[in-house]
Amino acid sequence: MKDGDTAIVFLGHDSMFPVKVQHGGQTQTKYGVIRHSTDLIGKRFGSKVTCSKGGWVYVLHPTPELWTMNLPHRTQILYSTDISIITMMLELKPGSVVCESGTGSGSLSHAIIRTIAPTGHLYTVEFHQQRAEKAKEEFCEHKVDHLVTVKNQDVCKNGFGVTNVADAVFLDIPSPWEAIGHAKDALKVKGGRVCSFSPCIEQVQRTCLAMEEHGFTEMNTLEILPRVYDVRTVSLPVADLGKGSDDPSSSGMDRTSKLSQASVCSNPPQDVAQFKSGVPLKEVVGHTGYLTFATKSLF
Amino acid sequence: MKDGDTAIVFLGHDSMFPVKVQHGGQTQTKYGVIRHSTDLIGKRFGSKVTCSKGGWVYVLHPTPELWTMNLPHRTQILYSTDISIITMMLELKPGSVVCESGTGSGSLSHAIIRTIAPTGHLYTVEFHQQRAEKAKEEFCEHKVDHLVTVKNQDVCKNGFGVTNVADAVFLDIPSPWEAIGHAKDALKVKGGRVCSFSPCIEQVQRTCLAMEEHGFTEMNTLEILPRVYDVRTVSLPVADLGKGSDDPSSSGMDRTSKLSQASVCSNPPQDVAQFKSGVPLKEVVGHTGYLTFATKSLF
Amino acid sequence: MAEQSKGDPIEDGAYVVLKRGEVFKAAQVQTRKKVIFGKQWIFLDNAVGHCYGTAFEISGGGKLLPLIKMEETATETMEAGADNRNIVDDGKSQKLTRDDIEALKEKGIKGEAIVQQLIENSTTFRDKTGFAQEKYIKKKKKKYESIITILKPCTRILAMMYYAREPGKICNLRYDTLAQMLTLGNIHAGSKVIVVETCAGLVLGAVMERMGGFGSVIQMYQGGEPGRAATDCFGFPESFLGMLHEFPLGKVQSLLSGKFSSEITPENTQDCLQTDKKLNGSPNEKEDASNEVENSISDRVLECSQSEEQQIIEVSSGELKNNNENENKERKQQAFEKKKRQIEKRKREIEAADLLKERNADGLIIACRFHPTPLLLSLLDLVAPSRPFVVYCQYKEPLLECYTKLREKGGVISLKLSETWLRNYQVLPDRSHPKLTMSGGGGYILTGITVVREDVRPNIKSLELQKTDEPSPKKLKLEEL
Amino acid sequence: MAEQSKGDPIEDGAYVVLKRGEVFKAAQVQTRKKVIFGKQWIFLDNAVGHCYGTAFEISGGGKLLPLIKMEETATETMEAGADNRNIVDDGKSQKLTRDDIEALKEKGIKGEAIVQQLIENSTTFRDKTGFAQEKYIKKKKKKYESIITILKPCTRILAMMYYAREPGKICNLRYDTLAQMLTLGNIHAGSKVIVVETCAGLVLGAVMERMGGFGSVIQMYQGGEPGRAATDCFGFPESFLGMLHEFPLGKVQSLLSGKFSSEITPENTQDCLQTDKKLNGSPNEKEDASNEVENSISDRVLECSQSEEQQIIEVSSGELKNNNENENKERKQQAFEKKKRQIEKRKREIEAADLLKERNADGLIIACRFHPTPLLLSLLDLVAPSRPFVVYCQYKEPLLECYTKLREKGGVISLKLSETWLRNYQVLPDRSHPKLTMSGGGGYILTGITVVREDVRPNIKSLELQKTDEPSPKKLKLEEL
Repeated sequence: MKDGDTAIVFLGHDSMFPVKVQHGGQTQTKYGVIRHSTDLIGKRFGSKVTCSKGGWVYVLHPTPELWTMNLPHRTQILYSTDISIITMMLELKPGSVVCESGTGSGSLSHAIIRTIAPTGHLYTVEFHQQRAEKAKEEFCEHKVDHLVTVKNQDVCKNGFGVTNVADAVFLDIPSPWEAIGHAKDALKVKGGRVCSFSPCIEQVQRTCLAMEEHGFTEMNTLEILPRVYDVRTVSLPVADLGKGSDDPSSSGMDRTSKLSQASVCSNPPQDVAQFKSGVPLKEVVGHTGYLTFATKSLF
Repeated sequence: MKDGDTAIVFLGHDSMFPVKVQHGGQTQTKYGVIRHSTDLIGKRFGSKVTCSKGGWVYVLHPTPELWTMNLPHRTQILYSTDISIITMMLELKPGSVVCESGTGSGSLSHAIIRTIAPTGHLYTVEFHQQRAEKAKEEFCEHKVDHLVTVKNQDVCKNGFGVTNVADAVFLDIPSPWEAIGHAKDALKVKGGRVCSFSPCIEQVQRTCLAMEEHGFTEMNTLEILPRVYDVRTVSLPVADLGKGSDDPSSSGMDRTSKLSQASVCSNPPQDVAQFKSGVPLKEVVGHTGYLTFATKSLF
Repeated sequence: MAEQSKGDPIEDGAYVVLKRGEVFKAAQVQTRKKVIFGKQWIFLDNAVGHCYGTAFEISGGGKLLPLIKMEETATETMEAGADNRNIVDDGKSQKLTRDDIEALKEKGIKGEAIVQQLIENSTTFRDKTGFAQEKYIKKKKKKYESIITILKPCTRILAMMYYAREPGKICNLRYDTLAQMLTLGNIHAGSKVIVVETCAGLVLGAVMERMGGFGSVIQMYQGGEPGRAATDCFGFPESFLGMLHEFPLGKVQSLLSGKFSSEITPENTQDCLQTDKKLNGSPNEKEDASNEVENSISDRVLECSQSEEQQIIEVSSGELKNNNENENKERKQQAFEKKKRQIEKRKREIEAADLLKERNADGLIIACRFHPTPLLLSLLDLVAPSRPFVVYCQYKEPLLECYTKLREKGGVISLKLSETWLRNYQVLPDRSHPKLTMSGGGGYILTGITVVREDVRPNIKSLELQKTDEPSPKKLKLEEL
Repeated sequence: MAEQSKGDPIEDGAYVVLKRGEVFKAAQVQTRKKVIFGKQWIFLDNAVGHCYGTAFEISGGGKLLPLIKMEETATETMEAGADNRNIVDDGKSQKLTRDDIEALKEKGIKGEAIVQQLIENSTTFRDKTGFAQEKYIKKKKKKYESIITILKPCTRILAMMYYAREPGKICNLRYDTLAQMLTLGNIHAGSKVIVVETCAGLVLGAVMERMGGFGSVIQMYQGGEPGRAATDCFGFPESFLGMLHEFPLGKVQSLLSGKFSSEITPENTQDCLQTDKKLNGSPNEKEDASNEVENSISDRVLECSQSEEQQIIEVSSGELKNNNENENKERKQQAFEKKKRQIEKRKREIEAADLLKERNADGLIIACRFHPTPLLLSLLDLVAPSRPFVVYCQYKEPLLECYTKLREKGGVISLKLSETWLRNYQVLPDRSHPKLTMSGGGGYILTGITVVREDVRPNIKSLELQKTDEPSPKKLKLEEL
């Protein structure tokens, strides 16, 4: 790590935050202070850092995924699950030229830039001035500003400001159907791919109609939902059916362990079946948005 | 089993069919002939029956669920997963009075009758004459005709033909929004529950608007999808990383078995890890329909 | 005509469900008794006499004021912005402070009025889109309003309530999964159903509701007595109790082996009690833990029959020399009462045993915290052939094992391991989509159908048949239907 | 400007993807070579010179006729019925017999014309609703029409194609799961990535595409040589090959223990081969099985270095006395070629080893039919700290074990076991809904991030840290960001 780097301070799976490494800088954590000059600069990414109160944290190399998990939310952001399928379905790779609107919190922008670097370019349009400026700053801070052009305008009215240069266009705006024509104009003559992200089905319906009117083909709407599992060791007690200890095998079960239970009643040891299970969280993501993909064909 | 009973001949999980038990009757199966008088009449439901070619089948007591799996499909039918949630969400129980349209293949009708018997009643309306008549026949055959009234009319135009008697109304018709007023009329003065099943979201949108206009409350749209798992024993080979046999534990894995592989190259026995897994089928039900529930309130 | 009335009135003592927004709470109507609902104290006294389905506003002091007409309080959305591009979120958009709001509340200003004040004091509300405005109102309303509806309990409501509020008490059994169990289990009036559950009696109640008082339900339980807290919430009529039986799991083996005695002897009632004490796990027993010493004395009291009453007291008093005469008398009365209950319990146990011994149950439903395999393998012997059974488990793995063992044992066909996905939707003009959060899992179900088991040991032929249990459907051709 | 052109023309020898409806097939353009696509023979000769994205009609004899404009052949829906209540399905609604249709086809009548004939000869078509009519036309069109589009291959297309056509060859890795792997694995230009896969080279190809020729990819393989059938289908430019390396899994242990030798000695090349033979599983090796005897001779040939050539032949001829001089000469040439290849292979192996030895890979992607645990535990030692890794498995259970072992071993944080649900939609006016079938499962992914491992044995402090790996987020408060 060196002065000016962005690093992610990792306290736990759901607890991390980005930090700008600076000579003389200090960062407070619940484990105490991290002193940049002594604790970070010169260390490898992935190192354990002991904070002033004696607790430890890890300092990580930023990736677009860690950034997405920890960025300052200026808007509802796109999650890695959606970003993944968008990247593949838009056929992004080094050298791709991409148009995006809105920039929002920049979570997708960072992922796009990672993928199209070092030879591609991202044109991102954001109608909210404050957000556009903040995004520009972040791109500079993350040293990717040469790969991206940020514009503060209304894509539905003014388009992307470029014509026939893009391999792919991504829309995450309230009325994507108003921008389909501009998307078509931005795409290369030989064609390309477009994607629109919308939370509501009515937006999708209008967008699909607009895509059809503009001659897009291969239209496909999908939804992708992440399912994360907790890995747990589960113990289930075995009911006592009064079989006694004379025939333990007759229960027809593979008993994996016998736990003697401490109890005032001095209960007999109770059979317990133990296993590993990947358990879903009680409440999970139910919907992020619909993704509609289409191709601008050669013909 | 006795003459006149309906029984289900079970050949395998996805292979069964209903049969009407008759003195002197015969039924062909791939395992040979079943002679009703000797093979079925007087036997218990659940018995093994040896067919003429020596193969065996089971003869089962019909339930609405077995019936749903095996009934003659006159229309797209409702599956047990949807039927289950409909029954609970409509608060059906013995004594409930229910209105249904359309009758269709009668798969839901049979399940409703099972639940509201012996003191409830089903009014079912089907606009397709042939289907209405076939349903009537089946109710007679299954000896539940005293619990159900079948009408051949258009529910959107003519309603259910009863007023203020129903605890619950179920709609599975192309334009449910046209029947919401009739549904309200059919429900008891003190209120009740209504459910509409529609495959398309546009139908749901219109139906919800109609429900709101008619003063229904507690509106709730949901979707329920069955996920069936194959129980399999899976073996995964363990890659040879060149560790040799000197330190088998260093691979860090619980090896459950070593299979010696017959091979011309006389390979060393290969490690295999074995486990039980509940594996989803490759292609599964992706959608049946949206279920919209609502309450006709007292006020 | 009774059907044409506005429905049944709420009576004193009735079991009801309170509903606020999408939140339910079960309660019993008892005069001058406080009920807590979402941090608010409520007295249900005023509900008596009103019909089920009536909405009430909670007034100061927790009293209920019936609303004549439940209105969707539609605050008209005024001057909505086209989009939210001009909104700068600086956290200073609301001019009312938290203290201001608290002050309003203390003045007795009602929820709806507070929301209106919040809107008027928001600098950004007018610039929000219509959608955002509505979202804002909804959020604030939920926070400050207090209208509740009183409903008649039923499986739908109680199952949703338990899943939302206390999923741990019902083994995380989601309501749609319970719905599957009732349907796949073919639960209906007039059948004989065995239920094993540790879901606070919710599954039992659901089964009883579906049977409508016709037929019989035998609840198998472990511990002192079956858990039925949720069953009580259904508020079933007295007449339903006739169909309800219970039998201790600890005596299943003796029942199956034919060793179960149907006589009421001192040994039996003692046995009945000892079983209770030996097995842990019942919620009741846990509550009793603090009374351990006292209970252990009562236990010994009950080792003897009624005619030996005097003797018992001597034993007791021998151990409790510090107690005065009065306490001894009380204890004597208690012992007598408890013994009566035990004998009553023993009678019911024998009744249940008689039903089970016929080995012709029409259904078997298991939903409990115990490993399902030993339970299922034993209890299936009490079910008639050609009957469905349903086993619920919160985890998939035990049901995989269960499936395998059942296949080995035989006597069942059409085994199916499944779960359901449940997705709720928001359907609003131009804003329809699946709800943003959903349940991660509702648990797993293993179902099957019993068949006649001809041989205990599988011979070649039955093995062959077992193979045909799951043939490829394409290979089968039926010459004639 | 090149960008303004209609795109690259299809060249002879190019790898392309044929698309008909929603069905893909990878092919290589080779003049006068037949390609089978859905029971039809096609010659791709005429495609050469046309741009990617061009649609062709397959004419008689399998020749391609370019279509000037791809039209959605909208047969106007005429006289649609309001609903389908009057339709009696008696199976006799179509007057054309199967023979009639075959006759039409033999006459060379094109697909679209056949569909038109079918409509005209259907007695019920006019009574169907507009929706049902459209459905009917679509179904029939699919059956009788033959328009294909020729596309440039890419990960999206090939991943979807393999999942639809040959999921068994790619361990049932669904395309969206592959998409997750590439993103979560942080695959990008300029990094050094280790790939272990038995997905026909699809995962390798996807990684290479994402790296665009910048950086290096080391494919670890078991068996004779790495499977790359799908990688070939990408049609990567020659320049991409420079970043591609391969290393046998069987030598991972010697590499990790420092025993791996980087010299090209006879023993080494022999070793190289023996490893190949010892390990089974490569598709190539299976194909070679019939040549077993011959190969075993060649093997021995390669036990010696080039200078010992003469001797080898003598050994060979000693065993093959029946063979004539000519055959011996051929064999000699073959042996020489094979040996050259082996030495080349050994050179590449050493190159790959040099890359791996630095233990600073930027990423690790595993997607194979082997149990993931031993692979992952060993290969993580070759990855730099603070780098993501991704392991795919078709089943959940092995990844549960993997997770547990990784936790025990340490050196990784942010472990996450997940899968994705993929739902496709039909969006049509008034007929929008999720597709009626969906994939049952796309497999599971375990991801994590490597960190510096300070001690081999966990001391108290590191155990403590391990506990803080998954703290409750609510309990953490950051005083300052």
